[in-house]
Amino acid sequence: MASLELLGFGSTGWGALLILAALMTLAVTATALAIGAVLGAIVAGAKLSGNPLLVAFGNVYTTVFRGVPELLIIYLIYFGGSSAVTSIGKAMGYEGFLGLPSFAAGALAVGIISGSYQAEVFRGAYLAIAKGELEAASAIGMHRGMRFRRIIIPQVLRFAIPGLGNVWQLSLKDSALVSVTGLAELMRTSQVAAGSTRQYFLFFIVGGCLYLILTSLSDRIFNGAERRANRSMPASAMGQA
Amino acid sequence: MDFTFLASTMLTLLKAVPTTLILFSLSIFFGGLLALVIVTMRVSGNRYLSGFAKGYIFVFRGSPLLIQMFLVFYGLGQFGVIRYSFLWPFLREPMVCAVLSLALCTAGYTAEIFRGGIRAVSPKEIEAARSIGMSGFLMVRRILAPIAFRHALPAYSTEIVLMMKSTALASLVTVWEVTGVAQRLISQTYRTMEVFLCAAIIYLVLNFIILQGMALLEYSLSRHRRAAPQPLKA
Amino acid sequence: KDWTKATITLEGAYAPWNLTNADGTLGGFEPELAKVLCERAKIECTLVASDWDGMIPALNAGKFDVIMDALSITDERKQVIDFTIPYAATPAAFATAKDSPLAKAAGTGATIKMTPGQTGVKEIDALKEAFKGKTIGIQAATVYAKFVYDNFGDIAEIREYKTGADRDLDLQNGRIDLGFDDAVYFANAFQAANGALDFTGPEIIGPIWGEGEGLGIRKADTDLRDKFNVAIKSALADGTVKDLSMKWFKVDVSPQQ
Amino acid sequence: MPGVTRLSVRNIRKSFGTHEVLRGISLDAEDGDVISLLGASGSGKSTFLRCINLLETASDGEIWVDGEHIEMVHKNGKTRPASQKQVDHIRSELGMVFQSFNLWSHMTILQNVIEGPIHVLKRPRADCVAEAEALLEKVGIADKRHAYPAHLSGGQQQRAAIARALAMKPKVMLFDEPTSALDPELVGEVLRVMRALAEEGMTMLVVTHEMSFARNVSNRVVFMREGLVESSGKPDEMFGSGTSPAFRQFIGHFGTGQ
Amino acid sequence: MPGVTRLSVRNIRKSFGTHEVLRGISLDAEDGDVISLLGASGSGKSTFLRCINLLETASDGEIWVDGEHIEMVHKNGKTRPASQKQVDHIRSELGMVFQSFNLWSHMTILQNVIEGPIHVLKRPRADCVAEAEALLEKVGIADKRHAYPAHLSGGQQQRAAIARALAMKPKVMLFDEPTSALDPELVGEVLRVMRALAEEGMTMLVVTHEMSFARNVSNRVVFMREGLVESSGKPDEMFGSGTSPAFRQFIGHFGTGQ
Ligand SMILES: Nc1ncnc2c1ncn2[C@@H]1O[C@H](COP(=O)(O)OP(=O)(O)OP(=O)(O)O)[C@@H](O)[C@H]1O
Ligand SMILES: Nc1ncnc2c1ncn2[C@@H]1O[C@H](COP(=O)(O)OP(=O)(O)OP(=O)(O)O)[C@@H](O)[C@H]1O
Ligand SMILES: [Mg+2]
Ligand SMILES: [Mg+2]
Repeated sequence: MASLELLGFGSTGWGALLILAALMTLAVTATALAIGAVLGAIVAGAKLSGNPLLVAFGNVYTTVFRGVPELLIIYLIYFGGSSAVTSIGKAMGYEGFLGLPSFAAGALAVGIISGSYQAEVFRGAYLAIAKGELEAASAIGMHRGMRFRRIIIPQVLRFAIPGLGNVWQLSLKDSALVSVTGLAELMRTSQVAAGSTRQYFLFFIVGGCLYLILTSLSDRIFNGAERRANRSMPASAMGQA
Repeated sequence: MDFTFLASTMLTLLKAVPTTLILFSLSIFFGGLLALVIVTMRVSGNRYLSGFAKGYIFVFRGSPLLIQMFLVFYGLGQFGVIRYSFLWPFLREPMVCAVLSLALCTAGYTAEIFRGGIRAVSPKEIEAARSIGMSGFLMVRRILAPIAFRHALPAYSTEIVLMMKSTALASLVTVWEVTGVAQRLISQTYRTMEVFLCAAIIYLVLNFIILQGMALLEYSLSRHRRAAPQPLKA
Repeated sequence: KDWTKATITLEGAYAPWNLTNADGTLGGFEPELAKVLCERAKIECTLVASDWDGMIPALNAGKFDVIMDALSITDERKQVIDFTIPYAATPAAFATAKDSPLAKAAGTGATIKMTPGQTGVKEIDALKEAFKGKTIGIQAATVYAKFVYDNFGDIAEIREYKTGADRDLDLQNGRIDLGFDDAVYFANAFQAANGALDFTGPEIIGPIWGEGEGLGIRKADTDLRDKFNVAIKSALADGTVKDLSMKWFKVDVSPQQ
Repeated sequence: MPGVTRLSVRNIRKSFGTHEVLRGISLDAEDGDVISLLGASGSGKSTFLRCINLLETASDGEIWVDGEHIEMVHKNGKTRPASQKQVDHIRSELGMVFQSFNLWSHMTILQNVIEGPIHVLKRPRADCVAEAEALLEKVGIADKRHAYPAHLSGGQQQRAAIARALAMKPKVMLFDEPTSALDPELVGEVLRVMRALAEEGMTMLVVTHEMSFARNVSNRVVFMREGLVESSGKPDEMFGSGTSPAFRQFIGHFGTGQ
Repeated sequence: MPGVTRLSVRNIRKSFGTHEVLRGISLDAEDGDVISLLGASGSGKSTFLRCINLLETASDGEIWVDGEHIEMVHKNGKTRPASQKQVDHIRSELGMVFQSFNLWSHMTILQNVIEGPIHVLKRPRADCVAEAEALLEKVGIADKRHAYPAHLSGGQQQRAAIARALAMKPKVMLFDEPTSALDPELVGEVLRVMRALAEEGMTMLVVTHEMSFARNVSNRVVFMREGLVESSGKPDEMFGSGTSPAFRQFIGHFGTGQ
């Protein structure tokens, strides 16, 4: 069949390019998630700090980066970032173009967006911790940092896992927009293959399936983590008849 | 800054806001209903129903909306069965297809969010309800749903904002909402940043209103967690 | 600046103008023409694929030096970038399903020449009669879109698509009755549709479509533009463009003076 | 109508994993019976009450409430009630006060109390509110009726939980340590309320560590040990000389400490 | 070293909204003192313990722990501790057993107990585990050391909470109804443990409804009423004839019920 050949690994097959693209998508998303985790933790901390200035900063961050379409943010960082780097280069005497590499710009943009979602996930998880357990930690003289490390982080992680799973999904799909930077990730490669061969359905379905494979891999990881984290919990509310 | 250009761009984009709002509200409404069905199946305890729900959630959460929308709009018509069925007069309409694929997609996410809310309900409070003979729909309506909804609210407001942004893809299926119009303007004028800036402001304002509304709702639903109300009499 | 090196960008997904081979290399009419032009201009060129949406901003941001992506020379675009002289100019035509009642509309097979803003063309008036109440699909923000709005906006429903390919699928699905686009593009698309689609009505050529397709270059880089102008002139003069065009499009797309 | 058997339990068993918590417990309660359930911490008292209420499904055994047999089905080595409808009906006739109160956190105290009467028993709202306020008055937290559970002291929460259970006017009440968070004065109050209920003919099963209650209010004492009924009998017999050595040791503190 | 003042509280006040829960409470405790804090439900006992531990900030008043004065700053009508470092230090010298236990749900019982000694006191892990196991043995739940709190009975959780507090070897212990979920036998056990601690010189402040404890173990009884100390004194005086009418009424049940 012609379509099988198109998907194969031979000289006329797109298999190798699609697999590479899927790996690129994975790399962009994973990097973005890591950047977002750091930003998200900082912003969540700011929003929970009670300091009016920090709270305002946190609110602005989450409102703007959740409220503005992702594409625009990617544009801003890709082009805006490049102009900034170029003009710094000029000031230092370097003539010509100094761009942010596509990968870095894409991962940074998706990471900044992901950070705004992770901030909300972390904040929600923090609020879900039973107040009494925090008091018990204070009561034995744990200082802030230790309370954070020993009681808050483990529980926040536990409550945050489902939310982080969602954020991972979002970032996976936001990474598709990074194609405007010319990065050959899964979405762009599917589109290029579709446009070059005019087999639109074939390549969109295959692209969709590759996304589903990435999802099922990550679902497995998140489910495992959730099970591990919940072994200290009683059966869930709906678990019993 | 070219203010006349910005003003005329803004005006053009504002004309597309009603389309965006229609897409948004219809897909939130139908997506929400569908999510309730899916989450009910998911937690039903029946192997087949919950298996189906799992599969549904997996597919619609796991693949890009762009691909889903493409397949719903351009793909369904490829099948004669559908093209000659009673459904075609509906599926012919771009708006119907756009709302359909947005709703199908958000239902997957929303079902997961609702499930998270349900999991957060303390088993003890459920037991208390059971012990007075509440069960089934009554228990869900009076105890489970209010508590679960309250827990799910922050995540749900995020999802609603995401939906607002997802409507941007509808121009793929010839429904010209704000982002589509903006992109069309860009390919006419090539002033990317200015046009996108206007679009960003529109989305920011819409989403800000939504988030404020949700925050208000969250506040009013969490009276029991705030400091005690002032007693009426001392 | 002394141009010995330049980066040329194209989408790599707009067959047969430019496309990506399964091994990841670029092919099609434009990559092959680019090779010729660069040799003649004595510039070492690198081809990179990038997304259509970001192309012009990226050019102006300095990511590439040249756009070669079937870029029509229009007044709007001239405000943000500069163009070389055209290396191609293509006719436009309507397409419909082969078994549609609209197939073989009046003037099929003929060619008419039009100037911008021209009205009262009798072939077009005949089409207006035939297309009354039908749905016409166009690619948004193209010169063809403007033409359809100007001439058929009052009698037919017009639906705008983000890409021509989407429109072609809907033409096959029967959601729309007609499409209007670049005839060269259509000829290729019909192959992919396994002969389900065909031209209907006359081919339209002439200044109404502007000057044709040229290379997009930053306004500041006039010296680069001039080098390419010379190269294009020579490639047109010795028939290189025509040969490549026959190879990829089966028709000659060299601009007629 | 004394003499009517309100609750009858035969040979109930329950395990968590490999740990067999209840190893065959039987019990009968008639109209107006007040049975004290005593036993060491971890002996399975709460689990027993939860099994009667079907919040846990016993792996074996039979239960009758007000003469009605609770049908169970056994499938793939698992046991569950045959009809959810019957379960709901049975539960609305069984009141339960939980050891950890389990008040609904999203409702005020008054809302907690009227929830069941209005929505399960479908009684008119005005009546329910009036009765609820009277009940809250009786347990001494009428002034807190518009507060949320999180803003109450431990004892106040416990009293709210008692009021919530009583508002359902159940035929049988299951109390899990209903006075653990109360001061002696309130314990006295609550015991007085319970005594009045007993006189009105309500059947009660009370897990308690309050020996004075077991001795003075209840008409039967059941002593549980390691998932079995070790001994049971009239309070006078149990606390008197006829008691088992294990029970003697259990109440040792009570018997000698004062 | 009897005679050293371990805890000194002067004129503590605290309101929730307009409701003034503590209206000026003072108290001194020396080495080895065991003070019983009695009072009706809602009289502010838990709130008082929480203020000492700075889990609530009193709106007014002074606190000294082991001679160290807790510095407070007053700003914009709000009061808060001046130094978080001092607060942490003070808290590690004050043990607390909560009325609602507040065990850490993500840790096993053993992990709950060794958490503080290892991470706050920075002691070697092996020692902490050995001591923790001995403590769990003492309160009778050594077999549950690898279970999570959600899987324990009420009394087992309470004993875990006591073990957790003791593992910190604090100078002053604050107990909030430490025996409410325990059966008489265990109450006896726990009281024996507390008596032993008192003999080793630990200072204890115990909110309790256990009159036998107040009478037999503690060396001072403080009776709170509506946010004030209504009366206080040696147990013999308080329970004897010299007592106030309000206290007499409060213990009425205890005095007569048995
Ligand atoms: N977070 C809070 N918000 C508002 N009111 C509160 C809060 N915590 C306690 N109160 C109120 O303060 C009063 C004293 O509460 P506290 O918990 O100190 O009582 P207590 O003496 O420990 O009672 P109990 O013996 O029932 O535990 C109660 O009336 C209670 O309703
Ligand atoms: N969900 C559970 N999973 C595993 N073990 C459990 C669970 N619930 C209870 N247990 C165990 O079952 C035993 C009996 O518990 P139960 O709560 O019935 O005791 P109890 O007699 O009410 O004790 P207490 O007086 O301390 O409340 C305990 O050893 C407890 O650890
Ligand atoms: Mg119990
Ligand atoms: Mg208290």
